[in-house]
Amino acid sequence: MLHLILFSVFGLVCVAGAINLLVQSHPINSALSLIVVMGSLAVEYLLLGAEFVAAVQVIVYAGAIMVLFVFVIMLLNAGEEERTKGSRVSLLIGIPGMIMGSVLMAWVLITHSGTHAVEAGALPGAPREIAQLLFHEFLLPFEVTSILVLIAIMGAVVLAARPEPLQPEGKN
Amino acid sequence: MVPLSYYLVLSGILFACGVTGFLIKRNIITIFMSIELMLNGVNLSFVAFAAQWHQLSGQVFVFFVMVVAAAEATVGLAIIIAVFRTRETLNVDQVNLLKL
Amino acid sequence: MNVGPFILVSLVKILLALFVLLTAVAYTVWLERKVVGHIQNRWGPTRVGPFGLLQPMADGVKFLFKEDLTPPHVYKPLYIAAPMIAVIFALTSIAVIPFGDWLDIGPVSTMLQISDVNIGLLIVLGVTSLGVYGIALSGWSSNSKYSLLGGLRASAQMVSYEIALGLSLVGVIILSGSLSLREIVDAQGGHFWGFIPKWNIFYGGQIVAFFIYLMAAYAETNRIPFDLPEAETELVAGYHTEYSAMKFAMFFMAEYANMITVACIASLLFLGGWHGPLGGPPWLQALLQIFWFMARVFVFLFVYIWVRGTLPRFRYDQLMAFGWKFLLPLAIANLVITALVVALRS
Amino acid sequence: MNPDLHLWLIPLLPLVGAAINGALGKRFSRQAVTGVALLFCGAAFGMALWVASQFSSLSLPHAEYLATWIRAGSFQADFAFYLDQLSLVMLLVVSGVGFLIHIYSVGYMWDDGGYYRFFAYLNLFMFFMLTLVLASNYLLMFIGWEGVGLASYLLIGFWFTKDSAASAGKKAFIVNRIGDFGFLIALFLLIQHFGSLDFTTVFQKVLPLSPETAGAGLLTAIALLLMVGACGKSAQIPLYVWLPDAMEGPTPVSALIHAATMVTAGVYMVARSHVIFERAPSALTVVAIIGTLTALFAATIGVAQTDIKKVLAYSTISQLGYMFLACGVAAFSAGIFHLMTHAFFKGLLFLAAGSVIHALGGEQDMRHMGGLRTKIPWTFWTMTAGTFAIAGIPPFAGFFSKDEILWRAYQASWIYWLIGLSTAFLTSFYMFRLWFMTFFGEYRGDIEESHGYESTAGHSRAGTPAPHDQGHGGIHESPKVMLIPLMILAVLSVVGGWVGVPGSLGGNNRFDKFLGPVFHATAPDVNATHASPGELAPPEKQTEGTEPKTGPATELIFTGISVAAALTGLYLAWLLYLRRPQLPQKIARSLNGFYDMVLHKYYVDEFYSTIFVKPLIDGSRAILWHGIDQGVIDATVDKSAEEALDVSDSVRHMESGNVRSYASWVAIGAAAVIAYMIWVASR
Repeated sequence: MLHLILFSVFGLVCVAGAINLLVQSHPINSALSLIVVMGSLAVEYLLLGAEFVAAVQVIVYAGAIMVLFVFVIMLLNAGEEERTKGSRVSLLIGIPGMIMGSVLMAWVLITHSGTHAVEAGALPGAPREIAQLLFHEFLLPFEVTSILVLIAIMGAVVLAARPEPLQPEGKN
Repeated sequence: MVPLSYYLVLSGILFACGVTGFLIKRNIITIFMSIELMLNGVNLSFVAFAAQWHQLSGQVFVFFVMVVAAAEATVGLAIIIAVFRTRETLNVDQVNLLKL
Repeated sequence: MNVGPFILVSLVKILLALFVLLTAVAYTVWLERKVVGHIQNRWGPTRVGPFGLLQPMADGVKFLFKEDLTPPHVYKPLYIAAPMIAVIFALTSIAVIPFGDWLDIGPVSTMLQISDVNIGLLIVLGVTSLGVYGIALSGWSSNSKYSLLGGLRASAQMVSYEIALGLSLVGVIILSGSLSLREIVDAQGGHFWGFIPKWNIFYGGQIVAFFIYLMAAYAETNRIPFDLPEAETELVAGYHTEYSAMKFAMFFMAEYANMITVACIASLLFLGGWHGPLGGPPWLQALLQIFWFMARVFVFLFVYIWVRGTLPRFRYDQLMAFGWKFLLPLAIANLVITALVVALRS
Repeated sequence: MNPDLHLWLIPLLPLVGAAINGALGKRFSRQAVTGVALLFCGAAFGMALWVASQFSSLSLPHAEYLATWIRAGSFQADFAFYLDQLSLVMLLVVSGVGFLIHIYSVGYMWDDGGYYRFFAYLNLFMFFMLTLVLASNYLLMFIGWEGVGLASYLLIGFWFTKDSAASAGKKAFIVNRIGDFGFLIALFLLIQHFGSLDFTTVFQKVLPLSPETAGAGLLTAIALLLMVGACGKSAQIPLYVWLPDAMEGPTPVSALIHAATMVTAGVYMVARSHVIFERAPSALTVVAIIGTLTALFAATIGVAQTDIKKVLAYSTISQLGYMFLACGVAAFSAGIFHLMTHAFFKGLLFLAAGSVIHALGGEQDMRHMGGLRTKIPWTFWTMTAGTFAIAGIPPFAGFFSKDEILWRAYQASWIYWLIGLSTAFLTSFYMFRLWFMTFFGEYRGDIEESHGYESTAGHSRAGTPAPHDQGHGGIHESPKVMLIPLMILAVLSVVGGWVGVPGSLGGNNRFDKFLGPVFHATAPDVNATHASPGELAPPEKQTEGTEPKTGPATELIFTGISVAAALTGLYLAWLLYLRRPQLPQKIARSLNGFYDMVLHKYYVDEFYSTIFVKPLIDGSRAILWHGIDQGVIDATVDKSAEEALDVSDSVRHMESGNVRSYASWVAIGAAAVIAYMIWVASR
């Protein structure tokens, strides 16, 4: 019961944040609402017992990635987004496609995932077990992703490094 | 006791919101956030399934998703900065050329 | 233990901890002014009460009754939200910090900790990492170049040093094999060869990790020598330039609360938590534990202030270079070595 | 069981040399290049000698397995090497003569710009040739076969800036392709019918078969096809045309590849597969006929040539004809014997000719030579030895081998013998003609014009100084490094034949005995071989030196006749080109039609170009190029390209460059995929 209540409360927070992300016109508000989404997702993870995932969700997503976003927004001083009608396609095809896809998915999930219920803390993802898994069975993917991150760092440095000479107007 | 489908539906909603954001937002940064939103939705479904099948590997996978998301955000934001330097706009509708 | 008393006890503990923390914050400010004053061969606050002991109260009152003006052209919602975010996250992390072992009062036996989460350390890290938003948003929302620069500096600095901070803690985690602060402290009980206390700092080269943590912590809390976000000489007052009255006070509180949190973590992880020499009856034991713990935190805070009184400020590029090119590699090396030591010992 | 001889090292060493020189030679000094080339080639030669020293203690044939190369079903081809008397002889000849010519080339090519390139190619050739010789199955042999073709192509076209050289290289390559085609088909037949290409296996399966006396069968077909390949490689009618042009290459190359070793590969191959040939009498007859015809034909052409190298080239062809004649009459050992001696004296002749050209600063036309006897004595004496050897004057090497062949030919059929004899006469005639024109009489050339003639030697390549620019100081003897190989080869071409003194001359044909186990052991049994020429050389009789129809006396008579023919040639040459130099012109005028024909090599090249080349080119241009290529292929390609253009022109609006529209396409696509998956699942 408590589980259901908590789930629905934070689920609603989640959805609210997600929708707020869409309706807000200022990127910083979107960012903050996304942070809210992530925080409440962390709680959902806790409800599912994945405490370590929850912690990492907060530290990595909310604490690092989103900080990066906010930082960039501040750096570029991004303002209100102007309402240009760039692509009709996205409205004529994308939205229906998205709706159709999500409806189908929902239908499948609801019909095929059964009424199987998960109780609170169903699977305690204690750091120790996670580590066991991560460093034994998933060692290779782990190393590969570490290399990926390394490359990403270098790529970011290369991309963000100010090109010399600095071109005054990109429009030419 | 919450049915698994609830979690799945929640993750589906988040994912759909992400897609919609990608489709309707003009600001590159916001679009990026929508991508993160989709990833989060997927993560939730992973964890939920892990809880259902008692398979920790589902949770482990979430870490990989997070790492990839982090890398993607790093590079993506760097690209955004580069784009902003040359285009001086963050509006994707005005950024429709690979080369100026 | 059924729910009713549990909630009751928890509430009591929360209120107590909050009270203690806030007073501690207030008196850390006082302490700082005093100590820095003496370092600079002044008296510091002396007028309000004996040794200016009531100075914090006076300050609080002043902050409360001062006019709370918001400058024009600020982005209002965030301008208001920012200080709250800062202080909330600063105060939250106390929730998982244990002050001592179990305490038995009549029927109820409770642990001296608001809640023992077995990923407590991660929670602390996460919450402190969220603390960045307060500063960043305040800097951005107050729509002033000094604030913006301060906010940018702060967020960049905190994100960078968070890495070194986290890595320096991993060594300890490896040694004690747990993320629960309580277990980490328990692992530090006892002595080497009878007389050296079994603190992590004396253990497998963790002294290096300790110093890494020290410096990273200073940077995390924007303290001298890393206080560039609020460098008076360059940025007036950095991110809280445009703030006044209670909002300013919130930032102030947030900063000192963060300092205390960091000090707690340091003493829990490196300095053996509440373990101390003296023995006695259980109730005395519990109090002694709190005492030892407080003592450590106090020493740490004193060092904080001492450093502030002595060291000059870094230049920003030096700060970044120090964080990325020195602390981070050092932390990684320490991590590797610790892992090797543990692996070899087992 | 035999000790492991590491035969694989022998071919590999030159390859290493080639690799080093080819890759790094550009940076090396000439000394370094020389060092590398000689070291590795010499090492191979030394190894060969060592193998020869071990040889007596081996149980033959000695096969060494290195690695599996191809395994497809039951068929298997290995990197394996095969050593028996035959391959030992070839091995020694190839590596020895090759090594000598390497040394010679150091002097000859010293001033050439492509010095390192030359030696890289030369070493490469050695590698392939040794592979060919040592191969233990037809496939590996074929690798060597093709490889030497490649090396010869590279070396003929060595001065590729000169058009004639380049085209000569191409010609050699293409003509060889025709031969290789036959060879390949033969290999396919072998695989199809014997399921293997391994010598031992194939021969084991062939041995029990009785000769196809009545009509032609599988073996005949295989043998003929093999012969086609041999014709290509060894320049026999009708595929000999490439060899004369191959003289465009540097003289050492002509000596090594187009006289001593490569062109004899065909003979070796025929001899190697003698088991098959012996059981295909009709094929043997064909071989013999081709051999004789080629011998005579080339000799007649050689008479009229004035380019010293061309003369030698044609003489090479005719000598090869001799070898095939020998093989054709199943006297394989005699063929190999002649192969060996020929390697000695023809290599010598070419090198000496090179020395002459060198001395004259690039002059190749004999009409501008003469009286060089005193000016370049060493060259003269060595050349003399070579000339006498090839002319078949006893006791020089050529005499024994040639005599052996003639004698055996006579036993097969007197026609072979007659033609062979006349060929011998012609041979000695044109060789002595060359000899007299070059070294006797008074000097007709003018060394100061030598620059003008360099072009004829093909040494006026861009920038690279010609070796004979030393010749500016007037006619001069070649350096030691060129003379020493000459001397060694001279000695060899004097004594080389003594290993095979026939019984009639008091010797007992040791060479034949040595090769005995290879050839006679496998000859088909007597009762099954009536019409087969093979029966005329049953081993036991052979070794006694006694013959069925005839005794030593008759053999002696024939020997005398052939010697007489040789001497006649000598006399005639002396008469025409030393005593009365004006006579030749008269004779030429008196039968000018024939003379012109001979002079123009019977117009064979022209004939080929009209019959094969031109139609081929026209057909290709008209049908293949304009018709098929442009009409069909290009048309389809262009049309499809245009179609693609139209389609994409209509579709390209999808690629608006707007990220969000892309995203929407992705979304709809994802929806479609999900729908499909659901449909599949719910089916």
